[in-house]
Amino acid sequence: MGSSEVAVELYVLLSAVLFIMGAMGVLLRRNAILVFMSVELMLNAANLALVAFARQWASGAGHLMVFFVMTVAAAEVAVGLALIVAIFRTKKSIDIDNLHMFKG
Amino acid sequence: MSGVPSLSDLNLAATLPVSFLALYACLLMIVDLFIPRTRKHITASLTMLGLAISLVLALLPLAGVARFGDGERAFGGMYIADPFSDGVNVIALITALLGVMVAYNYLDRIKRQRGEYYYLLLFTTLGVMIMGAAGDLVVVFVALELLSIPLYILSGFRWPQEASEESALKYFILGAFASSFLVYGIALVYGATGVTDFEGVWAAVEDIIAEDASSKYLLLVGAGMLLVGLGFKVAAVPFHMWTPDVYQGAPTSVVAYMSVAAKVGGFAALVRVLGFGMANFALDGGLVAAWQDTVWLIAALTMILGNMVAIVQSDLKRLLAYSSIAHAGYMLIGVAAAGSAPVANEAARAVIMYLMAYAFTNVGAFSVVIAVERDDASNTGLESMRGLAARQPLLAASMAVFMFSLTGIPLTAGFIGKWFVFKAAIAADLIPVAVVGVVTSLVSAYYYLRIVWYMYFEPGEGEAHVPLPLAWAISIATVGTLVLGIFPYLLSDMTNEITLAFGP
Amino acid sequence: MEDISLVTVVLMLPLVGLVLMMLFSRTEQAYKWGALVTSLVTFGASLLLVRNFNTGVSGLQMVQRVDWITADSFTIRYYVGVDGISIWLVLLTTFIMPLSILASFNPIKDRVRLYYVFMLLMEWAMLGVFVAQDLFLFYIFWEVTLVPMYFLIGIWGAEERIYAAIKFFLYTMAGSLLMLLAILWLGNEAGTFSVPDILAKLDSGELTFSTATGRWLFLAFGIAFAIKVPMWPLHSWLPDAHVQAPTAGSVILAGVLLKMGTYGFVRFNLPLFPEASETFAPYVAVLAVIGIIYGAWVSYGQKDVKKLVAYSSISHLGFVMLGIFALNPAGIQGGILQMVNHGISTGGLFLLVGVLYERRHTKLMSAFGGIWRAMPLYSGIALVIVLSSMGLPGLNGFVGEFTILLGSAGSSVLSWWFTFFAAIGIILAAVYMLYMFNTVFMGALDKEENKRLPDLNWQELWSLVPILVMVFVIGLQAGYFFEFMDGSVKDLVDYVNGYALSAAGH
Amino acid sequence: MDNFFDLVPLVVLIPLAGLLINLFAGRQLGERGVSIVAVGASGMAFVIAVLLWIAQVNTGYKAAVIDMPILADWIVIPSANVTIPWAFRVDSLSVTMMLAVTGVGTLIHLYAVGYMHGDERFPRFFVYMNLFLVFMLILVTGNNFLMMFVGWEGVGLCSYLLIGFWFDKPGGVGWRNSDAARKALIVNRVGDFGLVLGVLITFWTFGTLDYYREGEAPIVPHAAAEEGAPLFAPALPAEEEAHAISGPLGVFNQAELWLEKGGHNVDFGMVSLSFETTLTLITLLFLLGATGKSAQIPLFVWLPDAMAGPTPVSALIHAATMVTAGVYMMVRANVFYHAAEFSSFVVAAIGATTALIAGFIALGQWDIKRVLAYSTISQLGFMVAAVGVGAYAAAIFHLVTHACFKALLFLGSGSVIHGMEHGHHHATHGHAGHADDEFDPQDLRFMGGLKERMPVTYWTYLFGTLAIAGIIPFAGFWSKDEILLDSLKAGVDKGLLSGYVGFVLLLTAAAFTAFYMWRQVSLIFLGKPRHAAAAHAEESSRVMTVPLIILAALSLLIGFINVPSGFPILGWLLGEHQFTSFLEHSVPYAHAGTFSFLLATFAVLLALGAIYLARSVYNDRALAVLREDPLALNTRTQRAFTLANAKLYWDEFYFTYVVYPYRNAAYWLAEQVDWRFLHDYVHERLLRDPFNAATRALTWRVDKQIIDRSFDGLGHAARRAASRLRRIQTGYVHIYAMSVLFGALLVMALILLPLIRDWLGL
Repeated sequence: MGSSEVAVELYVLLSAVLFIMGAMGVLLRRNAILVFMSVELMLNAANLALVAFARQWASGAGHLMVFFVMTVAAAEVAVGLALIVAIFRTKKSIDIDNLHMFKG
Repeated sequence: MSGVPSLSDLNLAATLPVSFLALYACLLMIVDLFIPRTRKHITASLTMLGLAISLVLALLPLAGVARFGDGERAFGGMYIADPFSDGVNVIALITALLGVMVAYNYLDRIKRQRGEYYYLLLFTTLGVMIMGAAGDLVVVFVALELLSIPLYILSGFRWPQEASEESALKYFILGAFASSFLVYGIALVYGATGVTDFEGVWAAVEDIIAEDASSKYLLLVGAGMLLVGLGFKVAAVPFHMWTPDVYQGAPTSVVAYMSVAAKVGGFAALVRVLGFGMANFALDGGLVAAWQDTVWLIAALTMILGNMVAIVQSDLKRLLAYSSIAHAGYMLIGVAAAGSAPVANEAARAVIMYLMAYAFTNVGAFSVVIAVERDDASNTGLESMRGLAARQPLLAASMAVFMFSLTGIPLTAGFIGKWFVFKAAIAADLIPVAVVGVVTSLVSAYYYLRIVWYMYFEPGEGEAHVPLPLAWAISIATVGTLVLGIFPYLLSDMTNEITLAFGP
Repeated sequence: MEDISLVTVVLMLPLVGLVLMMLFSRTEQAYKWGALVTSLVTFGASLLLVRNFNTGVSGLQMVQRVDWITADSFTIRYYVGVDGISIWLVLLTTFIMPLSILASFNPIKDRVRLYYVFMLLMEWAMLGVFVAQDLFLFYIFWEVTLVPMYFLIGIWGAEERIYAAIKFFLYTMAGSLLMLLAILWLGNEAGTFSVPDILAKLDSGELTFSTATGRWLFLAFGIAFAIKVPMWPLHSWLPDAHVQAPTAGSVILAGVLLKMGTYGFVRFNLPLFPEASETFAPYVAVLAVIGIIYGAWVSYGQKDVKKLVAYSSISHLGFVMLGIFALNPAGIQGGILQMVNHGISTGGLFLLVGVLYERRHTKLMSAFGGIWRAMPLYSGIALVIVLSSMGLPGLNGFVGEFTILLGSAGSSVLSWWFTFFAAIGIILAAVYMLYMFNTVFMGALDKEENKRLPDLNWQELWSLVPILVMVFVIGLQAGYFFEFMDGSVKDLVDYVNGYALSAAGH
Repeated sequence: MDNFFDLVPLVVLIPLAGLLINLFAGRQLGERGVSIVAVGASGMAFVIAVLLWIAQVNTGYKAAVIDMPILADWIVIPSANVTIPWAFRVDSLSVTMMLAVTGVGTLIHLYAVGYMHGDERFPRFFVYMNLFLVFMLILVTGNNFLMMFVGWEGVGLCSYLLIGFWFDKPGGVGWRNSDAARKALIVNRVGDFGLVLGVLITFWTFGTLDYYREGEAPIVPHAAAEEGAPLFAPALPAEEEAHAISGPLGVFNQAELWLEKGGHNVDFGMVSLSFETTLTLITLLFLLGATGKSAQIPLFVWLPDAMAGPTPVSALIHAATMVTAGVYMMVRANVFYHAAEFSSFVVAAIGATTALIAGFIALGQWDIKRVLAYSTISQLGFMVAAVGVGAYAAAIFHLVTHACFKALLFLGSGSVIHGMEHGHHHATHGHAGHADDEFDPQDLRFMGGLKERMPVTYWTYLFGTLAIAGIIPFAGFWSKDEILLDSLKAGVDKGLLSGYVGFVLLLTAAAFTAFYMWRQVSLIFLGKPRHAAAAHAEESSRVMTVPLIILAALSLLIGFINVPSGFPILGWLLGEHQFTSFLEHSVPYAHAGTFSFLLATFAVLLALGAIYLARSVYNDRALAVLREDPLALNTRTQRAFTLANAKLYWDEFYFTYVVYPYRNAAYWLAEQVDWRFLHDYVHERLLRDPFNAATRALTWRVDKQIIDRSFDGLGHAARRAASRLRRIQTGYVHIYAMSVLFGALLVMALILLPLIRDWLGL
């Protein structure tokens, strides 16, 4: 058996870091595509955590979930890109800071 | 996991309304290809047909006529077909029906008469229904996305109109952001318990608390993140900010539908996940306090902010957006109450009744907005209500009914909803939040009444066009609002059946 | 399903009439007369109520009790009935409505149909408040009364109508929401919302709550009612609503709506929270007496007839509250009768003001003077009604006030100072009433526009004559009216005092 | 004969019928018809009163309680043991009052027919007059205090209506009339306040308000004592005894028994008093009522203004009948007053003082009716004082005689005014253009020498004057003499201070009376006319003079019904104190007055002296050119006269310290406290603004608009810099995402709170 067993905690820690990075990305990025990528990053952070736990519990549920997440993420990408394209057509810009038609 | 489960083990029959509608939606998607642009009313009516059939299927068990399949579990416990899910189904389907009705002419007016609209709407509805029947966190996630993604598209359905696109993109980005919280929450819960199905979670939580394992931190943080993800869907403060913008930008027919549908789904899941997946924190006073307090504090915040901010709104759609935020607060009271084991079922019923009432009333209110809105999406200001009573007495009357219902004046559904929710809160000994509830509904009276007074007490040019389907939708909503208000037992007798398949 | 009780019939008649009207006609005339006939029929039915009333029975009569909402943790019923406490208030309602409808024939010119729809809704809701025996049902009617009145004030009111309508709605609702919580709490504890059942459970000790809780609940109910009454200092909505409302609106407000508050105290606060009632009686009485004197004093300072009358209500209802919280039979019965009297007299006064307003479109007293010479018939009637509201012996007002004072003087919870100061109210009543009568009706007829004022037309006359009759009937034969209340009130008082004794025992 | 008693309701119902007829058919009937109905009603009432009197005599002065037909009991509250019936009481006292009221009433009705001739509201006038009779008769015939109160307030109302009868007289007179009317009613209300409280206490003391129950005779302790008969006193345990007493008996006999028993405590509500204290309280409160109705200090101020009403009204209501209600009430309650020493003292003091002060003020009045008004107050003072010293019979006796001669005087003055107006009319039209505005037909200064013009009026007026002055053998002499004597006796025998004081004050008052009455006579009738009007005045019509003559005769003769015992000849001729013994059957403490030759002569001489003095002051020379009153011209009497003329500034006092403060306070309360503060300030500042503030606070957000606006001002470079700053985060999406993140953190914090707490070991 592999000699070097990396403790689950580390994977979880990593995933947390990734998740937070993703969140920061969403907060700081202006380009819709990049913001969107950051969201994907967050999802994958979750995936990492899931896989890690699945490993820990030695149960399939985690993996199952991961597959679903990936699929859904794909779907989201499709829709998301479509929207971005559409908005680029009209506004000639995908800077989300320009989404400000509405005044509180 | 002994061998591959046979088809019969899946107990498909129990999922009849959902599985039927799913199938129907897919078929419709194909059929629609062969329906010419000019005849989309066929698609619309087919959609309504499907919804109607599925509604009947959903009603049969609830009315105690027939319960399909054996037992309440399907797909090995992933899907739970208990009266609660039946209730959710009914609400979701009725909302969808109304949604289609209000949409048809509106799409013509905005030159966007497309078949996609209808089957996307069907898919969303499916998402809602499945969310109410979820027996596993995985299903919750999938259903949530099934509910959300079509809504993203529908919000942008009015492209290339900028407002619509903006709202779509906003909704999409933030939605995705929020759901990633949900996923991460699921991951953590899974990490803590090693399972994703509620029953398992419930059992595991017991042990965790029993031996006070350190994994309870994971569990709690996970629960919190679930709350974030779902709270976003139902527009609870502080996850509500997207609501007014999206509601204002999206096509009104979409808003009319999603303002209800999203909430139905969100609350169904909340009740399932928090009310039951987590309610057994009751085993430990400190912990149950922890999350129940969190929920009712959020509820209080939501009610206060939603109502107070609604007062200063000058645009009907924004005003209704904030009002819908406020109502999310009232329903959260029910969710919080569901956390106290003894009143769990009562609270669940309360939430269902509130959702039912809210469905009729809110769709109705938005339909009136559709009626006064001009084709260029203008004239949705409060001003558009001035003198409406003189020109459109019936329309004004039903708007008045909706407003009183949202205020919670007796003889309307809104009052019944509030009554049951507050009752549950008091039964669960959550008196402070009940107090906040009544006080804020007094506040809400102010801006709802203002609409009434614009319509009735002031002269004005309020004009509106009410095509037949819309008229039908409005009258159904009105009648529903009043009937639920005057004969609440029609609903309460059904909801009395509602007990969750498992729970504390 | 048992057979329909007469109470239900009376309660539902306005709705039936309303539906028939809406089904079979669109013309304004039809709505006018339809509303009038409906209200008259309702009045007739309520007379049957009196005929079938068994004065020997102290409990509820002609009860109808149907389960309405049954949850596993509680039951809500359609539960109606009358007893000595409510019967006359039901009669008052059915009596006032035809008059105010008749009085609206001329003044209401626009959106006529809507107007009469709301009038009938109003009647229905008010009747409901007086007959409902289930807290849920009561609350429904209680809140629903707001809606038609909101429209009546808002649509057909005077200049400040919108402000007044909103203020009326919000202030009253503010009170009733607290009551809602209290109701829910009670119902949650008792598992039922039907008052008689709750009382039974309290009696049998099946349901108990601490003294403190009792007091909190008393306050929650009490504030709702006190705002409605309105008790000083919660009255600031009243002048707006009364003055801005159309004539019929003011008549209904003063005539019936305010009584809902005082009735609530008798029906709910006293029996449900006897301990709290006894504890709070002196404090309530203080406010009541302040109200009596303050109301009288302030009305004397008014320049607007309608406002003067409005403030006089505060004074009169102060008497009612004093009587109720004397917590003895004389006081409470006097209080109930005084509710009716005030409904009749002040209702009449508002009708009178309406007559003037119709003719001159001003309510300023300075605009009139010497009217008696121009409109002798009108002024003659006005004189009688003013006197009855002043409490002239032999007219209705006196009997109520005297009985109330009798009660408060003999009360075992109120010091005799209350009686003393309340009696001062009798002097002050004369002061402001005569001030009004002298400035408007007496003096020289020196204003040109007043010289040719037409006297009463038939609608006005016939909306006033019944009031006149009742003024004398009650004034001369109060015994007949007390006879109906006696049993129920006696039980109530025995119950409250009995509780106090047992409390003292513990 | 008993069944005559059943007629008593008619005494009320007939005038009622009369007024209803005139109310609904007055216009059609015309003056003639109206007068026939009204006078007829009053006359028939009188006839019935006579029948009742006969019945009294023939049944041995048996009292009877007759229930009102048609109506059931008035106020009945079984659970509170309240029963207040509509029941009449026929006994010597009520019959006396009925006779006085209806008798004088009828005459005045008759007179009014002539006096009101041609008034546009002729019918209404008689409606009011009959209405007054109705209430007055209810007042005197009712068998319980509350019924008396009905009449009490009712007559007040009638007086209000009749004072304000000419409410629309042009030139602001109308205003004055209606204000006088209002003043009368409100001042009376102050008295009623006392009366009501008194009635309340009475009820809680005795459990009933009936004077006596059916078939119950007044218990007369001293009489019983004389006969040595044991007083009805059931020897039972306190509980049952109380029941035995309060059960069947009316208030007065209960009072007797409780007093006899002694040591009885009255406790109702939260108070517990000794029975005696309670009686004192009740009687004092009743006194307050009496001071209102019977125009005593401190509430007499309304009566002079009440003269604004037509003269017959002044005669009937404000002289003969209504104002005596207070006296009647106190005599009715003689059992109470007899027991309540202190109250009696207060009563006597108030009565005597009023008599004196009013008499003094009358000295300085110019208005013929005002003089009479103050004289009325003064005479009422005599009666009240009589009650105070326990001379109840004398009080009623004086009430009756006063009714006659004061009615006579008022009607006489009315006839004078009529004559003056007629004369003024004649004069102004005689020589055109000669119309002086300051002419006032009621002002003594414009009169003089009417003796020749109006002989009948003169002679009858003279009779009235002599009667009120107390010159033997006129009616006034007998009654006034009895009062004086009784008060003196009260002083001597019982050693009551009130007796002496009362005696002195009353004697002075008597002297004043004689003086101002003769002053009036001189100013009106003697000397030469001082004004064209007086010169052209004419005697009034028959319908007015006939009542004058009848009343004159009465004022001469009525006194003989009660000749004091021990009066030479007459006593033997007419029987001694007939009236008193008649009254005694219903007024236990009415005791006969004996006769003191010394006092009588002294009193008469005093009166004659006063008249002589008056005559010498207002001699022909003075009368010939009268611009100012001789007393005013004389330095020694000047100040006194001005005081009297200014009515001792009594009204001014009330206005400064009661009326204006109350009114201003009302405006202040209405505008400042109620509207500015409760209505506006509380609503807007305390409720609305904080709410709006909260709303604004919540709706605050990092608003792009704000940022943009802040940039618009800046230069290009600054703009770029700012946009770099903006990159950090602005724009909705960022903020929204931010809020989601913060929300998440918040949730975490909340949900972990307890754990953190445990962890920190808190």
